[in-house]
This record gives sequence, C-alpha cells and structure tokens, in this order.
Amino acid sequence: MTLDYASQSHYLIALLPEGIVTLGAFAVLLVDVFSRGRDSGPGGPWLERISVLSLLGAVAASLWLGFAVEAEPGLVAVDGFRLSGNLILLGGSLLAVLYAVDYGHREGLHIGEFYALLLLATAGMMVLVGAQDLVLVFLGLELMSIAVYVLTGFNRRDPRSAEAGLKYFLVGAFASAFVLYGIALLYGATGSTNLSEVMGVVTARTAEGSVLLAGGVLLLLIGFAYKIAAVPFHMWTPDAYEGAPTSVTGYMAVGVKAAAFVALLRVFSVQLAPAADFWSGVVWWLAMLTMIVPNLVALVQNNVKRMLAYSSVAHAGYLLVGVAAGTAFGRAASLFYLAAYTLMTLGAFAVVYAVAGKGDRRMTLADFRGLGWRRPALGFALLVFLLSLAGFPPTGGFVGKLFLLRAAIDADQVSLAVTLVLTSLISYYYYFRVVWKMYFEEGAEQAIASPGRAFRFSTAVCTGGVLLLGLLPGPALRAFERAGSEVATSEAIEVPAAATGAPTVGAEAAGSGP
Amino acid sequence: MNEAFQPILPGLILGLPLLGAVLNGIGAFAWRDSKTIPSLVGPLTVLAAFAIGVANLLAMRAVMPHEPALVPLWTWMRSGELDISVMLMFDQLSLLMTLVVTGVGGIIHVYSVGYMRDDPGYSRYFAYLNLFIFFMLILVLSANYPLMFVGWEGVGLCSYLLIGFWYENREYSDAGKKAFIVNRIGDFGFLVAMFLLFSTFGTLDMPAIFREAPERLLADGALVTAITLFLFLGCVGKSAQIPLYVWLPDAMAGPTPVSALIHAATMVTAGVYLVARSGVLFALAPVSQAVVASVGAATALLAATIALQQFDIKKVLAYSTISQLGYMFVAVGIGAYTAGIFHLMTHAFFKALLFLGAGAVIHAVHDAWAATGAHGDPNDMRNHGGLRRLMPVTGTTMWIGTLAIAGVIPFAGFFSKDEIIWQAGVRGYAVLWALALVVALLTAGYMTRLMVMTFHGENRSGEGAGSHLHEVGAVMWMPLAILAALSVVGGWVQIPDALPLPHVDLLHSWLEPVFEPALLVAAGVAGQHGEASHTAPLGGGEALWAALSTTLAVIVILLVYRGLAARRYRPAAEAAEPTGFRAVLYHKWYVDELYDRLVVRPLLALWRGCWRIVDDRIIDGTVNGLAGVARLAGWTGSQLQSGRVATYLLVFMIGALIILGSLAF
Amino acid sequence: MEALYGSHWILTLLLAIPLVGAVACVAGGEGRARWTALLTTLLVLALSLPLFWTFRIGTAEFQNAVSLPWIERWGIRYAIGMDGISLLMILLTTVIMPISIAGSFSYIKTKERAFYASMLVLMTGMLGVFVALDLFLFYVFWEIMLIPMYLIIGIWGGKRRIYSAVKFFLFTAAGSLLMLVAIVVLVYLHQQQTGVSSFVYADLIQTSIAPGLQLLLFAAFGLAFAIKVPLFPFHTWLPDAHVEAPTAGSVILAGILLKMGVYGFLRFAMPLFPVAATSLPVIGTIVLLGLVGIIYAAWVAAVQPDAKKLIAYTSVAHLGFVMVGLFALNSQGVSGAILQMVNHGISTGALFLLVGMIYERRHTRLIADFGGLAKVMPFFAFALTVVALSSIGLPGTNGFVGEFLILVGAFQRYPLVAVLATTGVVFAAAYMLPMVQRIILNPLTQEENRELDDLNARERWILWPLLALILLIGVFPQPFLDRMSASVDGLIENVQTRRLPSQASRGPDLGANELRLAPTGERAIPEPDPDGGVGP
Amino acid sequence: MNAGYLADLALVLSAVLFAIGVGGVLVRRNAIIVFMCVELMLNAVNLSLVTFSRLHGIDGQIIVFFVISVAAAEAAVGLALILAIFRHYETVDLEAFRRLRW
Repeated sequence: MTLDYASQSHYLIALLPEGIVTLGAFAVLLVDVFSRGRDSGPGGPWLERISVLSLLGAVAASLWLGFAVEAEPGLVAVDGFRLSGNLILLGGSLLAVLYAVDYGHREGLHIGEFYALLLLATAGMMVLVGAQDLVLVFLGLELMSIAVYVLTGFNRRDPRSAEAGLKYFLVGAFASAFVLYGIALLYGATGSTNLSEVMGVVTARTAEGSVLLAGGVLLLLIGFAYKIAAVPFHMWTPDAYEGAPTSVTGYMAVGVKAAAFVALLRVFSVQLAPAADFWSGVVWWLAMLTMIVPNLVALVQNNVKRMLAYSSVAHAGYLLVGVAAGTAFGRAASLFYLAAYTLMTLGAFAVVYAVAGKGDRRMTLADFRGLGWRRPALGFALLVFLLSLAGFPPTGGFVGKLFLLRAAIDADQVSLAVTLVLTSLISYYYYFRVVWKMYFEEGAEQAIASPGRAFRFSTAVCTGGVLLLGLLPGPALRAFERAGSEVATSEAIEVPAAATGAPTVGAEAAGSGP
Repeated sequence: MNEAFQPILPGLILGLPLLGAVLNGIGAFAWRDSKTIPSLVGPLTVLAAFAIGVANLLAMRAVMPHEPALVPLWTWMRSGELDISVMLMFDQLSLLMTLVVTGVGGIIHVYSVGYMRDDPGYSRYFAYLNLFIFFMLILVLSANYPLMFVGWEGVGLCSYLLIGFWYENREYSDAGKKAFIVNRIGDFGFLVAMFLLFSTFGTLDMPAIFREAPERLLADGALVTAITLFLFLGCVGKSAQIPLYVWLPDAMAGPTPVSALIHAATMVTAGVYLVARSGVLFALAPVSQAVVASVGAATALLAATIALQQFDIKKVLAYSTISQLGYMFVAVGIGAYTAGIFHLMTHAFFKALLFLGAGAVIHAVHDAWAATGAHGDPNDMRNHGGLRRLMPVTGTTMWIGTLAIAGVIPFAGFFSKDEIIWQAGVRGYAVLWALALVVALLTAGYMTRLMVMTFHGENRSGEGAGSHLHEVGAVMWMPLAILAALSVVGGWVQIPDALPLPHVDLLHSWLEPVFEPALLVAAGVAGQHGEASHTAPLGGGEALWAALSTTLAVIVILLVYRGLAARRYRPAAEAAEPTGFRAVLYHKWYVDELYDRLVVRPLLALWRGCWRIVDDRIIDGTVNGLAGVARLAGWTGSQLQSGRVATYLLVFMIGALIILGSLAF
Repeated sequence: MEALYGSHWILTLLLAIPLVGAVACVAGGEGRARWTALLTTLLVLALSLPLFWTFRIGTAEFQNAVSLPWIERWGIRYAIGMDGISLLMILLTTVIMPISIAGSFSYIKTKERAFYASMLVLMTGMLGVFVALDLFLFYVFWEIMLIPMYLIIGIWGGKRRIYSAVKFFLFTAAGSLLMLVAIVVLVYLHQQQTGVSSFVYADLIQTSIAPGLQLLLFAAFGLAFAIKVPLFPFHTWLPDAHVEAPTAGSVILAGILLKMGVYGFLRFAMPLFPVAATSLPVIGTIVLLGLVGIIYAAWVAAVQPDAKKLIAYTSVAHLGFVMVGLFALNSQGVSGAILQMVNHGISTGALFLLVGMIYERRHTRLIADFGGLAKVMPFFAFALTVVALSSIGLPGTNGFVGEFLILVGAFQRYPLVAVLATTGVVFAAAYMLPMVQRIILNPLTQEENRELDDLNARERWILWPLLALILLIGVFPQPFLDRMSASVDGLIENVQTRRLPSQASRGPDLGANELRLAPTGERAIPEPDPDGGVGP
Repeated sequence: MNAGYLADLALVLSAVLFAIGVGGVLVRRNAIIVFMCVELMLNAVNLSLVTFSRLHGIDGQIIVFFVISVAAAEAAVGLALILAIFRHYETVDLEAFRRLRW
C-alpha cells in the first residue's frame, strides 16, 4: 500500500513497529503487576515471552513496511534504510532480552520494569532510526536515553550501578540540551524541522544566516557525538558501561550506538549532505580521535568489562569512517559493521558476565586465565568474538572493516583507512591479551556456574552470526548496500552507480578533513 | 691418434670408492666390531679403481688422443643459459692424477689396515678414506668447474672429518674445523671465479672455456687476471699457501695415514692441479702467473725455515709439504706445467713415504709406551732417537725418502725439483730461481735434522722403552718399501738430455696434448718472457747447475748430520724452550698468534656487538620503545578518566567549543 | 584418478582434509589425536605426491585451477590453482607436516587435541596461501595462519613463550594490515578502470597503475612479506619465536611460514606492481637488505649460545640469499631462490627436529651443555653432520644447488652484491661447524650426557626422508628445476615486459587468460560463459 | 521596538541563559544543582524556540511543549537516580562518586 500522511491515521501505520514494541512494554508491566501482586520476587516467564513476542512482531511489521509499503517523505521515513536499522536494533534487543533473562535470574533483576524499560528504549531507538523530523529525532533520543539511564542504574544493590546511572544521566541530559539547541537553531535557520524541507532549504541556500544553520548543524552533531560516544564526548562511556548491569551494558553498547549511528547517517550523510562543508571536517577529526584514543587507553585496562567499553568506543571510531565517507557505500559499510558489531559485542559482554559470576565480581584479566580449557565452549565463543572485534578473518568484524576500508578508499579518505588499520593493530594487543589469558596461562580454579539455556542459545546465535557474516557475507552486503542507497529524500541525491553495489567516488563527501 | 679414446668403465672408477664408502659407512653402524670387512672393502675398492685406471692408461697410450674424452652422466642443473651436467673428462692429465690418487691412495689404505688396527672407529675411518678417494677422483676427472668444485669441497669435507677423526680430543676437532673454515675462504675465490667465467663464457665446461678463452679474453686483461687470481685464491686455501697455509700443520692431528694421503700426496696438490688444468687462462694472465709463482716461492721459503725448528716429526713434514707445494706453484706459475705435475707426482711418492714412515715410528713409540706405561708426545722427535737399529726398514726407506726430497741424484726428487729450478732459471725469474736453490738446501737441512733426531744418536724414549720398540708389521712396512721404490725410480720418467744420462721423455710427451694450448697461448702472449734462454741467470747450463744443486744438497746433509749426531738431545719433558731466533722459528713466526689477534678476536667482538647492540638494543629497542610509548599514552589517557563527572563535562565542553569554534575558520 | 588430478578437486581436497582432521582431533580422545593428525597429514601427502608427475611441465599457466563465485557482490571468488612454484611449495608443506607431527609425539604431552587441531588448521592455511588466486582468499588464509601459530607458540612454548607469541603475532599482523589497505586500493583502481569490482588475481594483474602509486602499493605488500621472510631489520621476531616454539612449531615456521613471504613477493608483489618491482630503489633496498641479512645474520648466529637461536639466525641468512636471488630477476636467480626455499625448508626443518630431539633428552638448548654426543648418539651425530653440511651448502647436498644458482643469477645482475653474498658461504661454515663440533664432537664432559640413548626408530624414520631429499636434490635437482622453469620464465617475462607503464595494462600475465574468468560483480554478463572459471 | 530587534534580543538572552546553565554544570559539585543547571539550559533553548516561532509560525511553540514534558520525565528519572546513589554514598557531591574510573 501507499501511505498518505494527509490522513493522520497513516502515521500509526508508519509507526507500527514502534507501536507494537511500546504496547509490549505496557503489557509486560501489567502482566508483572497482576501476576505478582505484592510480593517482590522475580517475575514469571511471561515477561520475556511477551517481550520476545512484541519484538518479533516489530520485526514482522518492519519487514512489511519495508517491502510492502510506499510513502512519500513525511515525519517518518519508510525506506530500506530504516528497515535495516530496525532489524539490527530488534535483533540486538532480542538477544539482549534473552541475556537479560539469564542475567536477571542470577542477579535478581528479573523484574517487569526491566523488560518494559528495555522495550521502551527499543521503541525510542526505532523512532530515532525512522525519524524524518528533528522533533521526532529529539523525542526518540530522549525516550531511548531516559529508559537506558534507568536501566543503567537498575541494580539498586550495586553502588557501581547507581554511580554509572547518575553519570550517564548527567552527561546525557547535558548533551540533549545541545541537541535541542541545535534543533532550535536549525528550525530558526530553515523555518522547518522536517528534514526533507530542511535539506531543500539548505540545498537552495535560502537559509537565513548560515551562522544559525552551521551552529545548528554542529550542535546537533555534538549531541550525536555524545550518543555514539565519540572522542572527546566519550568520557562517560567507560564508567557507564562498567557500572551498568552487564546485560544492560551489552544492550547499551549495541542498541544505543546503533540507533544513534543510523540516525546520524540519515540526518547528516543524507539530509544534511548539502551542508557537508560544515560538518565533514569535524566528523573526520572525530573519527580520527575516536579511533586512536580509546585504543590506546584500552591497552592499560585490567578490567575486561571496562576494556570492552573502551573497545566499543574505538568501534564508534571505525563506524565514523563510514560517516566521513559520506557515500551510500559508506552508509552501507556502517550498517554492515553495525550488524557485525551488534553480534560480537553482545556476545563478548555476555561471556564476560558469565565468567564474572554472581555480583559481577570477577572481571579482571586474571579471572580469564585458563578459561579456554576450563570452559572450552565459552572460551571458543569469546575467541570468536575477540577475533571479530579485532577484525580477523573469517569473521564479520573482518568483512566489516574491509567494507569500511573500501568506503574510505572510494571517498579518497586514505588517511582514515590507514589510521583504521593501524589502530586495529594496537587493538590486537589488548584483544589477544585476553586470548593468551584464556589459553596460555593456567586457570585460577574458581568454578564458573554453567550458564542457562537462554545464554547458550543466544551466544550460539552470536557466534554463528559472526562467523556467517565472515564466511558468507554476500546476502548481507547486498541488502545493506541497497539499504545504504535507499534513503527517503525529497530529491534524489544518490549517484546511480551506488545501486549496483559498485562503490563510487565520494561525490557527496565534500572535503576530507583539514 | 685420431680415432677417439673410449674410457674403460669410467663410472666404475668413481663408483667403487663410493661403494666402499657406503659399505663401510653402513658398517660403522651395522657391524662396528668387524675388522675384516672394512679391511677388505676399503683397500680393494681403491686398488680396483687403480687397476681400471691402469687399463685406461694403456688404452690411452695406444690412442694418444689430442682431445679429452668426455663422459656425460646426467644433467645436474639447467636453468636459462646455465647448463651444468655431471660429466667426466678423461685426458692425459686427469688420468695421471687418477693413477696417483688411486695408486698412492691404495697403498695408504693397505698401510692403514695395520695402522688403525686397534681403533674403535675402524669402519668409520675407511668410510671416510674411501669417500675421500671418491671426491678426489671427481675433482680430477670433472669436465666442468662446478663439478670439480664438488670434489674440491668434498675432499675438504673428508679432510675435516679425518683431521677430527679422534673427535674426543678438543684440539683435534678444532684443527678439523680450522681446516674447513680456512678452506672455505679459498672456496669463496673458486666460486667467484666460476661466476666470472660463466658471465664471460656462458658456460662452465672446461673444454669450451679453454677453446674460447683466447678469443673471448683479452690477454693480460683485467678480467682474465681477476678470474685467475680468484681461482688461485682457491688454490691458496686448498694447497696451503701464504696466507692460508696455517691449517695444514694443525691438520696433522689426523691419523698419520691421513696426513700422508690427504695432506701430502693428493688433496693439497689439488691447487696445483687446478692451475695446471686452467693453464690456458693463467697463460693469458702474466700478472696472475707472477703472483702464483712468487706466492709459491715465498711459501716455500717461509715453510722451510719453520720446518728447521719443529720438534713434532709430523709438523716438520707438514711444513716440508707446504714448502714443496710452494715449489709446484713456482713451476705452474712460471708456466712450466709439466714440471709442476712432475714434482706433484714424485712428491706424492716420497712425501707419502716419509709420512708413513713417521707414522710407523709414532706407532712403534706409542706401542712401546703403552707397554711401559710411559706418557708423552710420541710425535716429538726429542722422544725418539736411535731408532735406526730398532726399526731398520723404516729407517732405510725414510732415508731414501729424505734423499729424494733433498734432491739428490738419482732419486725422484732430484729430477722434478731440478726441472723446476732450471725452468725458473731459463725463463728469467732470477729471484725465484735463487730462492728455489736456497729452499732446496734448507730442505736437505731440515730433513736430515729429522732423520738424525729420529733414527740416530741415543734412544730417548725412556726406561725400558727400547726393549719394546720394534719394527712395524709387514702390512705397514710393505707400503713403505713400495713407496721407497717409487721414490727412487719415480723421477726416471723424465730425464733431460742435458744430463749425462740416458734421455727419457715420457712425461712431457704424455702431457704435451694437455698443455699444448696453454703453451701456445703463452707463446702468443709472450713478449717479455718469450723464448727461453739456455743459460741460468748466472750463466752455466742445466747440467752444471743440476750437479751443483745435488752436490750442495749432499754437502748440507753431511754437515747437518755431523753437526747434530754429536748433539745430545734431551727428551721433550726436560727439554728447554728454544730461545732467540730459534724461538721465532719454533713459534712459526708467530703467525697463528697474529691471525688470532688481528682477525679472529676482532671479528668475534664485532659479531657479539651485532647481536647484543644492534639486535637487542637498536632494533628490538625501537620496537619495544614504540610499544612503551603506546602504553604510556594509554596510561595518560586513562588518568584523565578520573571518575569525576566534572572532568567529563569539562572535556565535553572543550570539545564542543572547539567544534563550534571551527565555524570561525 | 585422471578426473581428480585433472580438476581443481585435488587442491580443494588438500585444503579440506586437514580441516576435517582438525575437527576429528577435537572430537576424538586425547590419546587418539596424534594418530588422527598423523594419518590426516599422511593422507594429504599421499594425495599431493602424484601432483609432482601429473603436473604439466613447460607451461606457466595455472593448473588444476578453478574460479567459483564466493562473494559475487564484490567479485570475490574461490579462485585457486597452482603453477610450478606453488607445486613445490605445496609438496614442501605436505612433506614437512607429517614429519613435524610425528616429531611432536614425545614433545607434546599436554592438551594434545588442541595442539594437533591447530597444526592441521595451520596446514590448511599454509596450503591455501600457496594456491589462492584471489586476493581476498589469499588474505584470509594469510591471516588465519597466525592464530594457530600464535596458539602453538603461546601454549606449548618455552619459558618466554607469551612474549614470543605476542611478538610474532604483532610483527606479522603489522605488515599484513597495510597490505589489506593496498589490496583495497588495488581493487578500487581496477574498478575505476573496468567498472567491475573484483578481487581475482587474474583481473587485478591487468590493472594499470601509475608508477608512483605502484611504489606505495608495493611497499605496503612488501612490508607484509618482508616481515614474514624476514628481511633485516624485521627479523627479530624470528629468533624469539623459534626459540620458544615447540619443535614442530619451529619446523613449520622455518620450513614453510617464512616461504610465504617470498612466495608473496613472487606471486603478488612483483607481478602486480612490475614497475615498482623493477625500479632501482626497490631492487636496491631489498637486495641490500637481503645481503645485510646474509652476512649480519651469519655473524650473529656465530655467537649464539642457544642452538635453536643459532639456527633461527641461519634462517635469516638463508632467506637473505633467497631474496637476493629473487630480485636478480633472471631464471638462475629466481629458480635458485625457489629451490633454496625448498632446501631451507628441508635442512632447517631437520636441524630443528634434531635440536628438539636432544632437547627432549636433556631439556636444554644451550650448546655448552652438550659435547661428545657422537660417542653416545652416533646416528644423531651422523644426521646432524649431514644436515649441517646441507645447511652450509656443501656441494652434493641440496643447499649448494640453490645457493649456486642464486649467486650465479645474482652475479649477472649485480656482481658486487653477489661477491659479497658469497662471503656468506664462508661465514656459514663459521657458525655451523662450531655448533656441530660443540654438540657432537669434543670430549664428553657432562655426566648427564653419558646416559643419553641414540635416536629411536620413530626419530630415525622422521629424519630419513629429509636426509634422502637432501642428497636427492643435491644430485638430481633437475626434475625440480624443470617443474618450476616455465613459471619462473613466465614471471620474469611478465614483470620485465610490463615494466613500462604503457604496456602495463595488457601484458602476458601468469595464466590470466587460462583462467578465463567471467567478469565479476554486478555488471557481469547475466550468465557466465559455460566453462567460465574452470581451467583446462 | 520592532519585532526583529526584540527577536535578536531574545535570542541573545537565551544564548546567555544557555551559557549560564553550562557554566553552572561545569562549576557546581552538587548533583541536584548541576541537574537544575541542565534544566536551565533546556529552558534557555525553549526561549529561542518561542522566539523563532515568531518568525516561522506556530511549530516552535508546539516543540516547547514537547520539551517541557520531556524535561519533566528527565527530572523524575534524574531525581530517582540521585536518590538511589545517595543510598550508597550518603552524599550528592559528585566528587565523591569515583568508584568507577580509569
């Protein structure tokens, strides 16, 4: 069918997946309340069942929207880009829910609110991904963030959790003020918050006072930079990630980043492409710093969870290369990398909490000694995730990096490409240090409780997925390359060649850094 | 003479010794204790090869071909224009060498049966010895330089193995190592020479090279000079000439038959053979010839002087060998190739004889001491003396050898040495000629000293030893006898008609087809050393000088004998260190020490430096340094991550301001 | 039979069987792993040996070649095939592997399943590198090898194993990462010129690249390979890795892994960037570094107290020879280089095995702890002597043939370098003989050594093939040279003719037309031509 | 007093307010006060939104309502978090929360 936003009801259709997930959230709350009444024990199995169901429903809805529905650009985009974004997010959320079940039962966090918040956050992310209007961007951002603030501080028994939550919250609120200011200025400059119209104005260069415009663009960029934890707006990340309940950490690292990136790509590398000369240089610098700094700091980390936090910051840097490329190919690369990143990061954090044991106590490198021999399966899974994070064949991480490299080269961003590989070299050290702890050193003999079914299932999925993306990336490449070029815009700014999967010279990548 | 000469069983000449080597090698593991099998396999294979050689000799005499007979076996390596096949070359020279190698070798094998009787490594010993014969034959029979190089290094290997045969003695295995490494220095020259030859001729087959050399190479040009000099470097190593002679004296660590075979009769003469073989090339390079000759002369002199003051009987013989090799190089250097080969042959006879005799003496003393339980160095002549009566055969045969090497008519040495001296004279190399004469007298001197100290005067072998000292068994003295005979008649194959003797010309006419091209070239190059005069530098004809030299030799012998027979030597144990100039000679002009200080130690220091400083410090230092820098940077960054929200917000704000500031630019 | 050896399946089998074996090792019991591994490798060996005869001599084209779509989107294909050069490398690998596995029986006592599995994965990786005709495929194999080797050194290594493992890993990875960028750039250029995205060797080799850029790309490739070779001054990972690695690890490192660096130059760096490869600065640098390696490594080796470290340095020297010969770019030099790779694999592999054997008996590698072993271990002494002689290139052994060809070839190109390199022959004697002497000769002073027993049957059977090859190649090298000659000449011609940028685009290249690849990528002709891909 | 002038004035004012908010966030150590400064920043933005809506129509004012509600939600969550952390640390001094660092 074709959506006609003249009738408001069609917005409901356009927002169907978000709607389903939100309803799921409320359902979870109600079920929890009624199933449990007063006692504050762990919730029943319905929590995760409903969550999973609603997420699957959202998946179905997104697919339907993506393939069966046409729509002219309105508040909400209905395009392949959103579809693939949604799929990545929902996949991540599904895995996160499963891990949450396992983790929640162990840490006594198996409570309705947890799943409700998780679903709400997911809804927010999806809004963010689909938003074609700055107001919607803001709302999605806030919905997501607020839910995640709470999730971060969710483990009331753990001071680390509370501290993480507060820090995340304060910096987050601070950042959202910037986003908002940016939106305001853009609105002031262009008289509209609808991205398509904004782009129209920008392309036509009829914006009143490009200072407002530029200021708006940059403030917006700063806001996003905070969300994707780009250096120097990343400093909250290690603390938040380390403190948060580990299953949440994985979800944050994956979902928030993915959503923010997809939105970033849509807003900047597509809609604000005409204003590229304002932001491309800044993005180049962000990418550089975000690749270099966290990789260096991760070298000296002794806490694996925190090390992974830094590494996820570093990955934001790699992803920024895709943004800096500014091409459809670059967007495709980022999407693909996000997919791989989702799987490997979730998996890695999961293994970490499995090793850490109740109360997330054992997370230093020393605690991983001999893991590969004591728990071969767990060790192998972590090995695969680490390989993928390091960008080693035959894993998704490798193909992803190759993809990003190609995007960078196509956009004449050789400097970024070289930095990418050199920083990857640095990262080898700390990733493979975990490997050597796992295999080269004899284990301190503390028992690792054998993880539950949900954990085994989802870890298997992550491992398999990572390897699949590494060995047979063909379909994924095709899908994402299409998605990267199918972004709803008022006028076609895509270079046709991009549709053929043949990468193109960064026509849109005005200027590459200083 | 035109119908081609077909070598008889060429493969077998090489195959038999190899077979022997393999069998004995297996024996070294399989039947360690069996003496009979090696005693048969070892000598017989070599003697059989000798027989085939003789057969070939006769066949060749019948034909007297002018072109070498080539026996291609298989393609060794072919790549691009490089095409080297395993090919044997039979001509008068290679056949003569084959006979010397297998003949003298065979005799020495027989001798070894007695000498090594009680050695645990008996089978291994014969394996090495046969292997040596095999490689030596490859060396002399190869039709191209690379294959010759196989033999060249192969004999080096065997000499290494045999010098260090009693590997449990550190000095011995050191000596072996020294020999190999020093030889490798020479081989470096050989290799480079081959590269030059290949890049010049596009082939390494000797016949082709010798055929085309005159056209392709500019006579007296830099190229041919370089080629020949590099070749000669190889010879210097292999044939122990200045400056690479130092390994040969140490090589005496090996069993005495080995010294006789490898380090006197055959291997060390390979250099002479190479120069003679490459005569055409050398003939084109007068400079190189001069170098060869003068190095030879200098070596001859130096070694002779050292030999005067050695007490180790084998060391004396070793230096004597070096000195005699010097002679041969003088010969081939001045272009008298036949003379060189002639001396090579006779020297093989009498030097082998002398070594085997020395071996007999050592063996006897050793056994006697084993009986009396005395200790000491059985090689030290100061522990010998008066053995003439106790070991008559050895004594007599060794005297024959001495007379031969001293160049007393009519022994073999006289004719060959006289020829060299004379050729040096008539070709106008006055200095060489004079030196040769002097060295001849020195030779007579040190050899007589050896004989006197060993066989005359009182026996100094210690209490009761005399009763145990006795002649060696037949298996050992028979070879002595044969060699003694050869040392007498060996020279009669070439008697110049100048002498009042029946004129015999077997060798010249025999080798003539081989050296003809070289001589022609030489004649072409000629000019300064063109037609030979017929008088020595100081005038006088060949007969006069021959007579003079031989009489002088005799006089020297008598004088030394008179002088030393009276002298009371004291056993090595209580003997005093030589002093003054004697000490200098006794310490071989301190050359070894010099090399140690100037070459060995500095190199080792340099190498350690490379390892400890360049590798560990500089290269690894850089790498680890980079890693350290990265970690430091990381640590600094992590310190910024102080946990204070305020800091985070501050950094955030700074970043924001910079970004917004970017608008200004 | 014919069907098998006429098609790519034989190569595919060689790649697949070890992986299966690896799985079997992990699945099977701890005690059974070694036999599984041994049988697997022996099977592979048995399958690979006939290639030596089925190989068609006299053609430079890739045989048993195939090119099947893998990631069509980017024109990445499963393209494999072998020419004379690959053939020898493959056989070297399949010969060395069973030997090194049999050599580990008594050495590896813990975690056997993991060990033998890693060995087999490693085998696939190495074989893959030698047959890959698609740069993506090549890179994947190239990188995959690092992991098992990293584990082998790190888990079963000696005291400083972790340091060595990490050093090995980072050194090699450092190089390959830049190569990845270069590959991407290459693909990008090819796409600019043809509009088609392809990683296939036969396509990329036709790309015409500006000389300046060629230099950069060559440098990126070259660094990766130079570190692997290793060229001075990138060699310092080698001694550490060798010393700490278990015997099998050292054998494979020296025997095969190092060859990949050279192979990389041969197969990729030089044909892809002919202008750079033949430009004076490049040749000068590489040859000079090779020369320095020859001499310098020999010097350093001569003063090593640790036998394994000494041998490790000799590897640097030998590979220095190889590089010098390779960049002589004439048939003697290149053939010699390739042959010398095989030789080095055999002799150095044998040396490591021998040192490992006495290490297992005495648990020390210090040369000083030995001496006089010939008395108690005569066979060991015999073997060590032969191998050492082959290592220093004594005529009659394989070592000489290789070195001689290399030096002859090099001398045509740059005489002075060749002459200096020849001094390496002297130094070789100066480091190898003292080691031999101090291990097997000299008085038997150490009490512990009196009781040592000579090599047992297994150890002897490990050594015999190597000893046989040493003499075989030393005396009859021609069959080996014949098999490589066409490929070598093809390579040289290819590089020489495509020197000039003008011809760079269309030059005769190694069997590109033989592979007849359907153009890959989205813009490919809808249906690839019938025999698209499969070779003859 | 023409509209344009007034508008510029308002924009400047909002910018100043925003800056004050930022300053407060940066210098204060008390979590609650810091949070209030953030609220101040949001409201500063609201001011400029309103101002712009004078130029571009009603949208800006609508956005303001969204912002206010979002701010309310944020306030709730924020105070809850501060409460939660107070239970552990017995303080709201940001300097004290340094368990997570490096």
